[in-house]
Amino acid sequence: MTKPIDTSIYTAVTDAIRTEAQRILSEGQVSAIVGYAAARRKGSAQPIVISQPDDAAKLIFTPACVNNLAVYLTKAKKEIPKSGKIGIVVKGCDLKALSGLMGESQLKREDIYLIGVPCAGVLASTVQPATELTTDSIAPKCTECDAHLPTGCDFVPAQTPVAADLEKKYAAEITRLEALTPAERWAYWKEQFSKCIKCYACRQVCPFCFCEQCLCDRNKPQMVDTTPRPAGNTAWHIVRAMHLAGRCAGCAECERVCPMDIPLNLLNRKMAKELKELYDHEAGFEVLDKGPLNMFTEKDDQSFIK
Amino acid sequence: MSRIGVFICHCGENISRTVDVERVAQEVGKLPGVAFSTDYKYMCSDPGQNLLKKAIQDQKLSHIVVAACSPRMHEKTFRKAVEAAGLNPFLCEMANIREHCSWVHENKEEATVKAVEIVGMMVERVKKNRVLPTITVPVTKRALVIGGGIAGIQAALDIADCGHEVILVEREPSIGGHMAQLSETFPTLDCSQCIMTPKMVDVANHPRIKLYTYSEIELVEGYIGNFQVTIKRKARSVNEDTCTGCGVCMEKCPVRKIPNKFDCNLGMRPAIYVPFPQAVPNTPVIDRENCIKFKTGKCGLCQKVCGPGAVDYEQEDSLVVEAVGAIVVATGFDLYTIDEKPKGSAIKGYGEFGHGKIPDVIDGMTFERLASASGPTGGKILRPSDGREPKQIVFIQCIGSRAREKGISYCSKVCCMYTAKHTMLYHHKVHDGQAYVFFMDARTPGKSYDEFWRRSIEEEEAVYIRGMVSRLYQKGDKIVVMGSDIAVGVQVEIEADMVVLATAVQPQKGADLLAQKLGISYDKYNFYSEAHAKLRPVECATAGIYLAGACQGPKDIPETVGQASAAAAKVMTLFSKDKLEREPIVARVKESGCVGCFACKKVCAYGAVEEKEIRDRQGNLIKTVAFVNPGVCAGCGTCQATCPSKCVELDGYTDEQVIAMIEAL
Amino acid sequence: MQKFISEQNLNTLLDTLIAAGTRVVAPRMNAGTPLYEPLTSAAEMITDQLPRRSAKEAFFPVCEDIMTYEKEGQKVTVTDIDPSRFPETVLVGVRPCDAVAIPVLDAVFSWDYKDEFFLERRKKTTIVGLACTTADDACFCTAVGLSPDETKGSDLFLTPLEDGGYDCRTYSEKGETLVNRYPQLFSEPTGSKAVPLAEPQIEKFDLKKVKAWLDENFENPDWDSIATRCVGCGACAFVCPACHCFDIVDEGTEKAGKRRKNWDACGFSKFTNHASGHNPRDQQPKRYRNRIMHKFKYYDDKFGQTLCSGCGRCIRVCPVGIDIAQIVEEINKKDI
Amino acid sequence: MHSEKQKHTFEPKIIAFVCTWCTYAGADLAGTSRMQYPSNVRVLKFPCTGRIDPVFILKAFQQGADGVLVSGCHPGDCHYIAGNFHARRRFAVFRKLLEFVGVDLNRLQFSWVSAAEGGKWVEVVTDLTEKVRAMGPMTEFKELAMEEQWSGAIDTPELKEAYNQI
Repeated sequence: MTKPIDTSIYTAVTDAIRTEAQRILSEGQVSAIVGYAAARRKGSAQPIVISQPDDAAKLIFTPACVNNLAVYLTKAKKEIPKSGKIGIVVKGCDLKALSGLMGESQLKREDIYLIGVPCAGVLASTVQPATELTTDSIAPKCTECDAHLPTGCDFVPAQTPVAADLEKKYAAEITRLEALTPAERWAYWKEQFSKCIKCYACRQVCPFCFCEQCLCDRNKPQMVDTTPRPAGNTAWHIVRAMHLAGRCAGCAECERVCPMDIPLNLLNRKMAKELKELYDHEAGFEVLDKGPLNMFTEKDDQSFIK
Repeated sequence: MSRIGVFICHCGENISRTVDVERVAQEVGKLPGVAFSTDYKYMCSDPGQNLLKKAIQDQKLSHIVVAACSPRMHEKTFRKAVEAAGLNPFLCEMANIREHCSWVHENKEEATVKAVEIVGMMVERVKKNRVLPTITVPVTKRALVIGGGIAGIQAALDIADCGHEVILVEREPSIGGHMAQLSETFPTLDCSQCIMTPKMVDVANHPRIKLYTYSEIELVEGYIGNFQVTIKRKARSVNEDTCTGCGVCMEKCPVRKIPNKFDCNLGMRPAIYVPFPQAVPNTPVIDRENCIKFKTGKCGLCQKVCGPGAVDYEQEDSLVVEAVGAIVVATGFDLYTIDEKPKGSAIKGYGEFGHGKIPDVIDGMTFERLASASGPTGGKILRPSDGREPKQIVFIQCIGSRAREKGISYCSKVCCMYTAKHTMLYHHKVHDGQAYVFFMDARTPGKSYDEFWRRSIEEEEAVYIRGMVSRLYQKGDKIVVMGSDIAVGVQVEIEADMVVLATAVQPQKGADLLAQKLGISYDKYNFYSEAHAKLRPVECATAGIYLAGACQGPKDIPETVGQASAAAAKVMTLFSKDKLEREPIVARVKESGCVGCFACKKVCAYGAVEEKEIRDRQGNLIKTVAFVNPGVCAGCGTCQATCPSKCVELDGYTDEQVIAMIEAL
Repeated sequence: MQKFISEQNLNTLLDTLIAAGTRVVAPRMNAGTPLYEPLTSAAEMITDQLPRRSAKEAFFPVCEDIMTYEKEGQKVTVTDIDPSRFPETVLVGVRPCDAVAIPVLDAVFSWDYKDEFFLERRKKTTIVGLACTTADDACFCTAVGLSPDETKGSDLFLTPLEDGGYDCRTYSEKGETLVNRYPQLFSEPTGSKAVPLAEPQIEKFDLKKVKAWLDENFENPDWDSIATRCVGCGACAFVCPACHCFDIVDEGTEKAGKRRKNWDACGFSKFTNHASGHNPRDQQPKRYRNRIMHKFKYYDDKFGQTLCSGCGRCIRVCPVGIDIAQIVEEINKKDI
Repeated sequence: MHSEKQKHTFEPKIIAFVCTWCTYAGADLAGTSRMQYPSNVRVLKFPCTGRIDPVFILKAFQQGADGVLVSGCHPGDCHYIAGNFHARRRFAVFRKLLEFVGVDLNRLQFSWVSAAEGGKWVEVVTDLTEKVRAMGPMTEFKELAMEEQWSGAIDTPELKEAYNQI
């Protein structure tokens, strides 16, 4: 049964973000802030970079603030001014990505000013931006969220989000797929991957796809076919999932932005599940020296090795 | 366009019996890029190699594939031949059609088809091979030896005698180590100090040995041939250059009752002291914890009496940096302290044996000091509690060693022999005394060792009881030892005057921390790991670092000396050339694409990956990228498989080569 | 020619065509996503959703082979793909915003070089347009001077009627041929009222004025504020009915392979990356500027047409909410 | 061992990625010991299993492998200290990914074969070959390789026929 999700704190959160942004910009603590602003379409939001204290009033937080802004602080986005400290508005899921980026030497904590957002959830990509946030319209990732309230930030508004207890959509879908035969799973993914047109939106929004030279763009050697045909598409998505294994922080941006509705985050969640089971690894707010696939223990599982 | 030459070897009949070599040569000749293909009876023979060289010149070949035996067998042979013909040796690959084909298949058709595919795969691979220049690394011909026991001393003397400078670093105020503490040595019973002290003096007098005692390793940077080592010289409070070693300071020091660690705390020393009279250097050190001057600011007697004015209360710890090309680690061992559970260790203590509680329960090293002519009792065996001569003495072997339930499963190797020696020394000094030994097995492999052990029973009247002791307790001035004799199957109870425990040999405390500074690996007991248990027993997996003595595992003196000389020989081999040549199979970073995530650095077991800053002409930092030090890289390629953007490539095993091989199939 | 066709007869028409071996391409659901794809049965066709990708791929595929090669010994054999083997196709249920872009593409594919792959498909395809009755706030066909019942580009155009069925008008010989091939399925117009057309919200742009501004403002700080947030994916270009950039790649092994023509997008950082490593469009705002310039200036300069039909797809798929309608609207409001 | 050769209708293609120090040497030992095993395996030598990129496995399947073997030194025996430990984690995760997209893991074998285990090499290769032979050809990736986007396909029946000939 569809139930509304309480987003009443978002107005107060928006006010708090504006006040803080105004303060740190005018005090010169940061040179710019990456946040969300309202866009033309009804109820919609878009990323914005502001550098003037007056522009702080443009910042908002609503259920349409789906983007993981961490991507703007990676090397893939050289255009964002890097002269000085940057403020960034982060949800819990986005903060995990920032922590991962710090662990991978892409960011330094002292170079960023974290404005954490208490978040009860954001909208799914399948609904119009003006939709009310409900148990149906909520983004699937939010059903599995354990990070409604970011910690370790420089500023977090005082509001406490009301976290609804929701059916875990990915876990359920993974369980469903795992119960299928390999041939059935192959058929499922084949259908999904065949839609892919290699627009690389999944790669471009991913905070962890910060490589200057993507392996899949290389042709000497051609590790992965670049053409958007079923073979190359399948290879691309397998390689993408593997490269994110142990790094993905679960923001689900890849899946949200896919114009062909490919459930990409399922692959990432499956990898996360395996890493949890195998090595007790979970993406969190903590900055790790080494990711789970950059380390080992002598006692690691090898039941699959003859 | 590449002009590839393919040479198919018959290997007598070893290959040609199951593989149709002519057909392989013919089929392979059709592959794109192949300019010449032929077969020959014995490619590795002189005529075979000449055929190869001649074809390279006549046919102007650019790449070579020799299809023959395993590359593990003849890759070097053919690469040399190719080099002699003027091609870079790394433009030659071998296709293994013997071990992996003709010898393991019977069906000629199948084997021939497989051979064609194996060769085809190598043809595609060799096409992508690049000219690889041999890597040379300069060698600093100075060695660092860490630890001034017999192992370190021997290694230092050998290297120095060979003409190279040696830096010898010792943590204690004097070199000598455990061997200097021993009374006599098995199996010859010669006096340990008599054979040890001349070597110590040799070290002190050697023009090419720079000795840093009372010093520790702070930081190790660099790689084989080019290490920079920072050494911390702890403040001695006595100037080594001006001190004459007259000893007046020690005589005048008002603090006299400090237990001397060298004598296992049985003897006493002043606050300004040398650990033992034959110490090298013979320069005292002030024990600042016990010195009145340091505690209260008063006294200063030693400074007043010092003629040359060597006493310096203001001295501070100092750091020196030494450049060396090789490091010998000889940090030795320590004895298992049974009444303590080492912090954070899985190893359990032996509380039930009363060590540390019952004064006359002592360990083997304490017994050595009692038996030593220069020891606290002048060589008399006397009980620490009341100074009486023990008439019944019990030795218990395997305390800690071979005790899986206590967390140590290895054999300490020297205890059987030194316990036998102890019974003899005891018998020589206490003629009316009786020695008992509880033992599990007697392990006496070694020249004259078993004879020595038998002598202790047959001539020196030691009673050996096979079995373990279950409990010890003080009863009056006796120590009741309860155990079992499993050979006879009875319970044994002995009222002893003294009990000596043969405690396990363990690595020095902090061995793991030193290993982390050096970047060498160690086992779960903190013993250092050799590169190969059989074939590279004195080398560490980290190039340029060698092991000597008990830091690698329990050893007796002859074995330690032998390994120390072996380590020295390895160092001298390294120093025999001005530049170090190595196979150019190393990883290289493509800096333009590197994003500096340092996943490569995280997985490199050799610490070969460094961080390198890239700056523009104005000196502004553009980015920080990974840099693989070719001197340190061992060429495993784990970094490349880990790099998300494949911006680090292992020469000789590039993605291009691998993909070409897969695509050839 | 003006006719009436009932929904049932339309289905019969399509099923008959399919049975006759004609490829019928229409909007259908593929794994939950509406796409223009070949139908196996008319029942698969959907008319209530705008396909996620445009109809351009019927002429300009996502990926197509243009040549194959084989190597043996020192010999290389090259075989060209023969476009005459392309199948006869009827493209049905095409939205006006998609159909209108097809003749726009004719200009570029038959300019100095005649792209036989595009033109052959064009020749063999009959386009059946469908008037639009719903619009969301991303739709802006009216703003670029088109309308939900724009017939340009369609050979045959269907307008849904309130009493069911479609008003059906032909606009080319191909359209007439199709009607004449199955006359029994069509009847005379009923005079029934058409379902009210969709009403996009954005006011009409003065495209001349927009172009005039673009002519003068290649360098303008506004580009940074417009596109700093662009993440450089190709989603907008790939769903666009008018974007037509492609890349030629060779894929294969040492022994055999194919030369392929794939969609490309000016948003990609590699798009203008030179072999030397130099990239004239080295920042994302410069790449996004090219997208706007190409649509509203360069194409106009060369072919006198605008390269945007207001379908709104790029607005809907943009990961970071870049809104081309809003951007052009703002340019339109500027004082020149 | 296989003194009587059976005729099989399907000969699977097996690609083995092995490290040079242990498994390659183990396979050499099988040769010097004149052990016999099916001729279906093609060996690619690497310095260490740590060098083996999951993409190679994917590529092997794409290039028509019916089975893939990855083999290296036993834990603790790695010539490069820890390469095999890193590989173990990498492949533990990668195989789960392949399984999730629908690859039957019976086609992907991992093993530790030391330089002394010629017999184990023979056993591993024989078992995998026979297992894959019983499963039949790996059609998934081959089918994909033949598939085109509908708009780019030229002649579907011809492509189908070409595929059937594989």
